[in-house]
Amino acid sequence: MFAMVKNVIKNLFSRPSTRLFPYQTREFFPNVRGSIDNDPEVCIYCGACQMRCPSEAIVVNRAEKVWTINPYKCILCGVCAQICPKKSIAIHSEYVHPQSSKVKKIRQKKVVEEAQSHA
Amino acid sequence: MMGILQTAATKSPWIVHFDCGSCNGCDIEILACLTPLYDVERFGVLNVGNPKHADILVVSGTANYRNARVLRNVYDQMPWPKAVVAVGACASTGGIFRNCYNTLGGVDKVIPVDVYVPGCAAKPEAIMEGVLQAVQVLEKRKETGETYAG
Amino acid sequence: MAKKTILPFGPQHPVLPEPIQLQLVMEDEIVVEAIPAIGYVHRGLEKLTETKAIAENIFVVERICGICSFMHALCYCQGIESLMNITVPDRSRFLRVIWGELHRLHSHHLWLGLLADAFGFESLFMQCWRNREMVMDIMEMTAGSRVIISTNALGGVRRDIDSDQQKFILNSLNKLQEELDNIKRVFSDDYTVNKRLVDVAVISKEDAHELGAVGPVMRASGLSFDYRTTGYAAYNELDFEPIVEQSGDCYARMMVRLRECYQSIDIIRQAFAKLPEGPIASPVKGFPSGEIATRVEQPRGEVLYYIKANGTNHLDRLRVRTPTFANIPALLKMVKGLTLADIPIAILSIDPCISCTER
Amino acid sequence: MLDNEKIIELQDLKKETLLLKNQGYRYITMSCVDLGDSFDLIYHFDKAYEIYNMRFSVAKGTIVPSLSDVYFCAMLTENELKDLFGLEFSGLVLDCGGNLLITDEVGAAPMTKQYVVKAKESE
Repeated sequence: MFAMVKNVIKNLFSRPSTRLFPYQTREFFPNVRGSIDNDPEVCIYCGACQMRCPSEAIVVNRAEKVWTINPYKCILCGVCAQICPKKSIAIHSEYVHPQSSKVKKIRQKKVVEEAQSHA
Repeated sequence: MMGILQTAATKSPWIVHFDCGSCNGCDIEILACLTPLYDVERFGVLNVGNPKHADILVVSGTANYRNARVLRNVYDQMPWPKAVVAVGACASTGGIFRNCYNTLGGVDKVIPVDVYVPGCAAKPEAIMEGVLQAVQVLEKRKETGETYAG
Repeated sequence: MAKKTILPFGPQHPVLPEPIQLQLVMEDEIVVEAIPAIGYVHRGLEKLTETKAIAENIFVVERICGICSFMHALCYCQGIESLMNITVPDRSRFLRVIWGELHRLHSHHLWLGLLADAFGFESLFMQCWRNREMVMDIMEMTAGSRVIISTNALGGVRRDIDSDQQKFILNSLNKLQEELDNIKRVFSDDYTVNKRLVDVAVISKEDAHELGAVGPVMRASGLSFDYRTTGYAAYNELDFEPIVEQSGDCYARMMVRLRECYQSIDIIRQAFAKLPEGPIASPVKGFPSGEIATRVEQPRGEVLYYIKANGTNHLDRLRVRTPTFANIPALLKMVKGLTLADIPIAILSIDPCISCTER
Repeated sequence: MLDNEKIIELQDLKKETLLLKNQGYRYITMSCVDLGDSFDLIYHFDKAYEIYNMRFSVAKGTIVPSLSDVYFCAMLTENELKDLFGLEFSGLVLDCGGNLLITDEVGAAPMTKQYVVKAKESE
């Protein structure tokens, strides 16, 4: 009985153990794998990431210098960033937000745009 | 973000979770959403076992020939309006298992999907955001009186 | 003579997070036989590994199961490394032990929570999962992802744990141990918990051996078998004993896992105390050839990988025998004679991981 | 060649297994490798942390005696290999008829070399 009272008092005055998402978004730890991005100006479009991607999420068009990733195929293993010869692929800790269609992320030399291409 | 919360607060959507061939990674993150650290019950979201009670179907994993029938069954039993959230890379496109012999690809090959949550495994924050987006879809369907489409 | 009925249990059942079906042959409320119907999660992963490159396969085998993903990758890497005669640096051997034990901790907490949920103890379920989040935070901080951590690589590990992180981990583990003391009291002494677990779904020592049970199911029946004692990774330099219980019922299986939580915390502390400095990965050149059967102890028991390589970048055959697959015959035996209401507890007591079983 | 391996003949399988069982070996699993026109079957056993392997080759289409009456737990593995490789076993105590893991839509024996996985359309 006494133990319970102690528990009640402790829980009344302690902070909630819940993370109050989405009222407060928490700070992610550094080096968390959330989303993958490419710097189109640094990238040399060699296609090494496309070759090594285990789930074939990256497509590189060498002729037109377009780098495309499908975040809905990506398994966030981080191999592409590890092997990139120019280190132009970066992993951000911010996760990819849910969407109602499978939008691919396209990075193109000079023009940076989020193209809407449906599956 | 506050807009989503406003709509979410007006209704208490119940979810039913169906695992169709996922590696458990997304499943345990969905369960983690229900437990104290993330606690979706704050928005009235409750995980139920009976599809007839549920408004939102949360699916993880790739569809295969055997569970496609079960998935379709669970989906058909849910009353209209309903929404479907596909959690994880596998449920969206098939992920790394896309080219296995026993998979069909994403769950959208079997049932219509409203919200896709990327990630492998999807983070609890992303799953919660996906569920809250599905609530918006539900609200819209209720207002427009959209009828059963699939 | 009561009439026999066949009752399908699953695949979509509130107690089971994953789809498995047991066709229960019932005589009134008593189960006389159980027939498994699996295949709802089968993906065909073994075939996929034959088409992917050897290094890519690590990410494939990690996704056999999201709960013990690190151990799957560890077993695969150890197999390929011994085929190629690679010596792994000392530091990475210890790091592998640390991540492995963290996975065991989070897996056992997850299971304890699900068990509490299965016998209707909602608040205990929440308590276990709250504690588990401490381990998940450690995972996210050290490896960058919460469940599938992808830190294993051929020849070592991909990430290091620095001294700040080490302090954070040890602090968290101290807190976790305090919390564990609280839930241990409930699990071991509570009247309702004992009523639901003691003498339910008993499996004898002889049966456990003959039916090929592994892991906590085997150890709860009085057989001392823990593959970690053979000393793979850095386990040969750490001090621990396999945890064995005698009674072979659900309570014993629960106690084995609960005590293994303490053991894991202890092993992680020892590993940090002995963690040597140095590189975390050795270079890997060339491709393996030959055959090997390699084993690792997972939270659910021993896993066996049979690898056949042919000197190219693709494997000839990869065969995985996961612990739950080995425990299903024991499950079929232990549900005989139970009442229908005890079936969920009996199924959960082997800690079923269906995505492991069916791959 | 695995460590601690013994190559046996098909007709000795039951005899050898009974011998192992009497010595207190635990059945782990069996593996099957497709060699083109034949299958390599490897049985893995364990005693006191030591693995013991038994291997033999069978031509495709041969009926292999089932071990499920010696070790009941061999039943699941044999059913699995029946599904995936199209192996036939005589005397299975519980026969799922090739539908333990896969359904008929997949086609027969998907793990064999001649089975080609249908490419899914990319999105």
